[in-house]
Amino acid sequence: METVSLASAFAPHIVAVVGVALAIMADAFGRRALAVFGASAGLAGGAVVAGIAHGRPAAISGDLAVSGAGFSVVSAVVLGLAAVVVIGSLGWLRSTPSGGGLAALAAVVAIAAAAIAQGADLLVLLISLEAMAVGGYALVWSARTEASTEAALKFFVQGAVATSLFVLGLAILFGMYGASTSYVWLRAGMAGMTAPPVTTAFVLIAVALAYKLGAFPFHSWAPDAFESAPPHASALLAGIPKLAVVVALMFLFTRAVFPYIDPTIALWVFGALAVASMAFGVFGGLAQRSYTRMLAYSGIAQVGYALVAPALGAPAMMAVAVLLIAYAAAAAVAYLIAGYVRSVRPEWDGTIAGLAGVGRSHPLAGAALVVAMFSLVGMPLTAGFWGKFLVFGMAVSAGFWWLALVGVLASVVSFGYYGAVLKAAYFEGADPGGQGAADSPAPETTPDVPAVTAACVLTLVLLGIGVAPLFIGLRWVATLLSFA
Amino acid sequence: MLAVDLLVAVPLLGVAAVIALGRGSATRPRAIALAFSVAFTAVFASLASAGVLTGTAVDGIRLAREAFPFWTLRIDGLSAPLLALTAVLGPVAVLASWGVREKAAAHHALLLGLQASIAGVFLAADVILLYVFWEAVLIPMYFLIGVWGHEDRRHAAMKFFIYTFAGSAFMLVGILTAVFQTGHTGLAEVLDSAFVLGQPTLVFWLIAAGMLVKIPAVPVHTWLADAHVEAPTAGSILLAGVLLKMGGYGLLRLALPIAPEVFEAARPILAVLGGVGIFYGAALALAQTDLKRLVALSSVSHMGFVLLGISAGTERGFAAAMLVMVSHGLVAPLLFLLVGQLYDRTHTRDIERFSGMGATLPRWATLFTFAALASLGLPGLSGFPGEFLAVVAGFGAWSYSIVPVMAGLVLAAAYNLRAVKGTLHGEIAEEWAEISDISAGDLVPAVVLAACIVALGVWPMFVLDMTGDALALIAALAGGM
Amino acid sequence: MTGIATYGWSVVAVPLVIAVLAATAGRVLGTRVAALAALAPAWVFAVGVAASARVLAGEEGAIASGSVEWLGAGLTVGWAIDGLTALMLLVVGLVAFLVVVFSRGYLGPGEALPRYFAVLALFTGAMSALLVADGFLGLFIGWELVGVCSYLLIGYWFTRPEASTAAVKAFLTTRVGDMGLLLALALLWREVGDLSYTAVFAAVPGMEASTVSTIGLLLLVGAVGKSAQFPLHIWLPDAMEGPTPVSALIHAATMVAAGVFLLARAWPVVGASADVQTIILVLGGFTAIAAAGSAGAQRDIKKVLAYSTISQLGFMFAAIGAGAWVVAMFHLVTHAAFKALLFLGAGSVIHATGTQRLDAMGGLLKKMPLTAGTWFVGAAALAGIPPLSGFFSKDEVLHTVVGADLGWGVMLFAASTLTAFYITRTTVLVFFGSYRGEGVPHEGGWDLRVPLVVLAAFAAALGFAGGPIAELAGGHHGEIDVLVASIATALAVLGIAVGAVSGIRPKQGADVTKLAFVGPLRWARNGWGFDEIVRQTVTRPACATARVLDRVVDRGVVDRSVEGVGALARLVGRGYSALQSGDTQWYTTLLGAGTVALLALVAYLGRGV
Amino acid sequence: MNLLVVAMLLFSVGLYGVLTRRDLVAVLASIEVMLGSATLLLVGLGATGEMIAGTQVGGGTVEATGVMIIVLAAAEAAIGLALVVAVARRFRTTRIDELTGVKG
Repeated sequence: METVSLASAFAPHIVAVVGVALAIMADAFGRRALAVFGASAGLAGGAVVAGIAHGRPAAISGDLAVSGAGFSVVSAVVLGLAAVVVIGSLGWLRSTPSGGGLAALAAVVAIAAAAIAQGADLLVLLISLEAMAVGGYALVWSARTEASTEAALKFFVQGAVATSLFVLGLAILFGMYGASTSYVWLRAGMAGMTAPPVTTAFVLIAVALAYKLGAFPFHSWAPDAFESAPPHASALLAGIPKLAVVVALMFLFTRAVFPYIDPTIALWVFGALAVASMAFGVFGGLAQRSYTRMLAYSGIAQVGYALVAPALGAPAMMAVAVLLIAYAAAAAVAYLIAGYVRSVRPEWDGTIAGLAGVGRSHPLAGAALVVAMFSLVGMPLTAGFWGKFLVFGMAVSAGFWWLALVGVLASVVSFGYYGAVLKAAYFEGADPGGQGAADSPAPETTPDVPAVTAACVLTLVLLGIGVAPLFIGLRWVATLLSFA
Repeated sequence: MLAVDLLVAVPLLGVAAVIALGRGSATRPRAIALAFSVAFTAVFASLASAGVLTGTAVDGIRLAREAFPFWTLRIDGLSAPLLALTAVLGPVAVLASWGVREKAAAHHALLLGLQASIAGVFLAADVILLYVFWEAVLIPMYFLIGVWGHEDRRHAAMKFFIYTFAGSAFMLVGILTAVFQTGHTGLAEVLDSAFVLGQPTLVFWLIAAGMLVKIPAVPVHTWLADAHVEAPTAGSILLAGVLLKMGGYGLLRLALPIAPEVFEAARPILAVLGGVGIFYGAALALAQTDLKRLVALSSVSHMGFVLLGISAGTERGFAAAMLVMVSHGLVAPLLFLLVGQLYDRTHTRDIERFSGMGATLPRWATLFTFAALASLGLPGLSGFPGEFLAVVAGFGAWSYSIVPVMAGLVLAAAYNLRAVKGTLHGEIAEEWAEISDISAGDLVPAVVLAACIVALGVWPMFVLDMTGDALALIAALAGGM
Repeated sequence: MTGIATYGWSVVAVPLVIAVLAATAGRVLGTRVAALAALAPAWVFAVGVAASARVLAGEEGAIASGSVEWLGAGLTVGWAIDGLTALMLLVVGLVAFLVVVFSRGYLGPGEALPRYFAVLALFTGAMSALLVADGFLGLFIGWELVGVCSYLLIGYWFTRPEASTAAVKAFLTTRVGDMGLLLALALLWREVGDLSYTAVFAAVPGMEASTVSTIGLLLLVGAVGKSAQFPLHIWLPDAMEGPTPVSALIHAATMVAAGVFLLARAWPVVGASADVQTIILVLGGFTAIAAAGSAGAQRDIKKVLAYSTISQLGFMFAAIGAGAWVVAMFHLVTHAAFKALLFLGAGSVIHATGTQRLDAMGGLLKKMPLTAGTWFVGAAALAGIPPLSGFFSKDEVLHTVVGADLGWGVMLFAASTLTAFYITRTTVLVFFGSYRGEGVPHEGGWDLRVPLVVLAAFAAALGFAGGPIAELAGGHHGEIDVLVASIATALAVLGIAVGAVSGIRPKQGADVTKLAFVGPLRWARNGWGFDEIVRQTVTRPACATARVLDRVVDRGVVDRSVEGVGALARLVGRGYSALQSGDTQWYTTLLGAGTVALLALVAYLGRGV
Repeated sequence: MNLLVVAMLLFSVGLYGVLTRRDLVAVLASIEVMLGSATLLLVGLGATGEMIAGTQVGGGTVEATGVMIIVLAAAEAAIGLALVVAVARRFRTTRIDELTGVKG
């Protein structure tokens, strides 16, 4: 790998941080909308800067960060998605007391996620994870309800334990093998050893990252957090961190630090987590009545699909990036729609059944919901298909057809709950003729236009990624998301 | 030729047109949809000049392979009859839903979308594209059943989707294996290098599983009855008419050529599935009191002939399968159309409640009798050539083992005539004495289908001319003759 | 004129076109639709005449033919006219023409005439297709089509539940036989690779004996179904629910004779197996006597004729079984004439009295002399009274059967006696004594009378045409066997005498239920109870099986297990959901336990290192 | 090796505390113990030179890392306490086992 300057590697983050600073200042003057725009603009600017860097081959800067190629693309996607979600939360943030600060916080979470995706040093990774986690606790809490307070606390307690495990793993590696926490040095220090301390550290760090992903059995915080957090916050927290963490995990485990470890260990550890997460997520999702809680469970299953990739090794990195980009966008749409429905139907109890007739009364939101749900299922014509196609394709080409089969069948089961959403939105509900009229008398509510707009923008992205490859192949994916 | 691509593009343009121009109107969407579905038929007819009707393969416009690797469309003898079927059923489905006024734009947009996807399935010459269209079919069907269906439509829509999606899941893994092990996605390339497959048996059965669910073979058929019963008429028409054909088509197009030696070993299993389907489906149909369910289950029986024909492993058997598919693609839609028209007038499908409708609805009764006779395989109508050929080919392959199939044929006569007897015959029911016979508008789609049924029955070579070369190639692969 | 035989395919095409015209334009034509429909059999008859003339003029083999590939390589459909076909075309054309004429008067203007006549024309075309086919495939197509015409016409008065049931029964029963024929075709295709008669017959000598026997047996199954032979005869008595002219045409003269025609046509196959012939003889002989017995016990004029038809077809089968298919064809022709005559006569009576019940008739001799006169001709012909046609043909049948198997010959003599008995009994009940019905019966219009007269002429005279008929059929006409003829005639007279006595009704008030023969009589009337046996052993179990498959297997097991998987998934989900107790420390424990589990897994995997 | 044992013991004690102590503040303290034990291990390993491989590049890297982690732990404690305060205000309790409102 070549080297480029550290400043260049962190340029997107620096641009985004400027936006955060702007947001905090604007918030201080009570200009919430400006704060939101500032944070969003900073993120968008960071995304653009990161996007520009994608043409460069991957390069390690000062042993701390990796940038260029797919790493920069993932950063760009993380920041760009966050920009859309933040601007899509405008309606909610304007009406929330500390809205400007929350916008800044959301931006911090995104920046931390981008840093995670680009980290090449355990300490950088740890600090980014912490920053993201702290922002996450606060965002969950920001709903200011009993549930969100409770969920935030639980999130925190488990998060702290996971962090401890990470630190323990770091200590073992650093203390025993490295002269530094940077991947480059660690790998040199270990020099291909598979001694028990190495594998122990492997497991500890894997668990910490799996916790962030919400993989079974480290998932317990996720349903509580995503259900109780404001939907706009969940839109940010559900997908973007997963994308970043999985890229970090792939880089760390399959290329940078543990590439020499016995592949069967990676296969079994991640394969077991993958299958367990799929099984838990899809079946757990079936039992849910709350829409956002169902999405949280389904997220566990999605993590299961993603964890197939590290079980397969480095070649699957591109595939899993596609999978999680699609997931992050679709999950953002799904949660944003929840925010939108809450604004137009204040009486909504948050259940899936409560979505009855939404597709008819609010066609735009309905359409976004349709695309998001089909993308989450992995139906062709949406982005979700290509993610699963590539990941399971990698599994098959590595000979693990049964892993692919489990994954695909889990997708089938997942339609049980994703389809239930569509069923509620389109098949249920009062007579379609009177629905629109009966729904309108709710004068004090204003529809969350930014949320539905953002959802639609992301929907178009999902469709675009879904359809474009049919015409132009997956070549562009391969070039964009090469991590070499 | 551009026309090949237009077969997918025209209905998609129709979707856009219906949404753009038809929103908010109850009647405009159907006119637009009819125009576009007729345009589809016209495009297909224009392909006749390229020799499609005599089995010439025609490629879609060749885009730069480098830039457009998946977009490969091709008509050949195997797909041409099924596309012809789609071309006939498109306008029929639109006409059958002429009375849909509730959210008409969405309904017709979905119909056209369904048509585009189905055409795509039959046209795709790339396995990934094939799979994409294959799954895309589910989406409009899901909504058609779920939104415009009958009482239990929600459950039926979910069941339909999950069940057939589960079938496709196996198929996807099979396709993934083929793609990632051969390193190609183009159908021809994949098949050419299929010998590299490490586990051909696995690949075959994974792919075949998807097909068998779609056909559907017993015992994975139970999605069908619910979906058919609850679907709106147009949905049933396309479901029975072309969706089920995807299974038989897929077996011949993909499963067999990708692993011919596995197919050879699998033939007895396919034969048993087909034979059981023929008998079991017919027996179930005999026991139904719901007219629509009866027709739905008769599909299981008819599609059993497809499996039986394919299981023979010979060109003749494959020809039988194709003939049965095309025929069933005309007869079942006609029956569903008629049952739908009856339901529109009586709001029931219960055979026990009907009596003497032959006197009340003479025009409808004539058509229904006609359709029932076509369904039981009367010579001169489209059902006979295929079933006859299937029996001949099946006997050639399996000898006297196919005698149970004969029982299925007798049962076919029994359930069809029972349906006729139950609804049309007997003393005139006072309950329905006042209802009006079908209108001229109702007649149009029915007569179109009836004409096709007669035409195919009188001259089955219409299909065989198309399929000849393509089937000979497949049969050569299968080692038959 | 004889050139029209060159366009043999037209015997199919012309009636089909007429059928379509009648169906579509029938409403406009009114009663004139009958005239349109009459063109169909007229054309068939014309072609038959032309072809017969050419055959009788000495042309050998098929005088004209053509074929086209219809179902892929080798599976052709074609037509060919030879003497046998020409003979049958004559029969079909003539009887159908007369039936159309008769129907014009029989069915009032209020009836659904377009439907009726369209199907009649369709039947003519289908029957012709069966006859002119040059191979088994074409024959099968016509075979099925005549079956469906029969179905449609039996169920003509579909608002009557009995008619509808009878129609379905007829179709299903014959369909069972058709499956045998279909299987024969499949077997022939496998063995020969060609279904045309010439190819098949050429291949027969090279086949294994068992294969030939199998093919013959399967063909026989088809013939038994169509020609209402035991055990597939049960549909024919019920088929009398159809309009009487239809019974005359389809269920007496033509369609039911198709089985005989098939066996005659396929003689090179059937005749190549002695076993098959023996079976045919046994079936035919048994059917002949059993049905004749039943006919004697009927109370419905059409049922008498229906059982009589079954019985007479049995005679023909017996003849074929005895190896004399030419004789069978001779009897087929004469039977077509006199049985069509009897049916039309019955139709005339029914038209006049409005009933089919024999006990509501009587004394019609004076009221309907023409009908009575022609009926007597038909009845005498059936009974085998010289010099009427039935005498000659039956004599030949008896002669050949006696020659082949004396036992069955004796049985046929008995059947022949019974025949004379039941037809005399019926005649007496209908035409003699006093009128027991309602209204004032009288002769119908010209359209009812003319066919009777024409048929009576044929029924009387056809016996002397044995030579040409045999020549057309492709065989030789035998001499009268004086001994057999004498015995048969004597027995016929005996039968007539007994029948005449039995036809005289017991005095009013006599308690007939006490009589010893009432029980067996009822047994005989119900077709020896065979119908009930079939219902109990086939129909009911089949329906019950279907119900069980539907309710228990399909909904109960297959579908329930599908739905069960869904329910199970939900249950599992609920169990998982219960893991989420809300207790943070439990969550954290899970986290810790997961970590330990993974550490243990890794330690286990790394144990070898 | 003693160092490793001590660190693991401490870590286990902390984990045990997190899993069993009902009071939130005690749980927080236990978390600090876990983080502390990890830091101890890190610094200890660096200081005692129990490294198996690798070379010491410039002194103080390990210590610097240790300090970073301690700062991190402090930040962790800060937000933790803030959450505990919020919980205490809203639920009028600091018992962790009474916070089971969200589940399923």
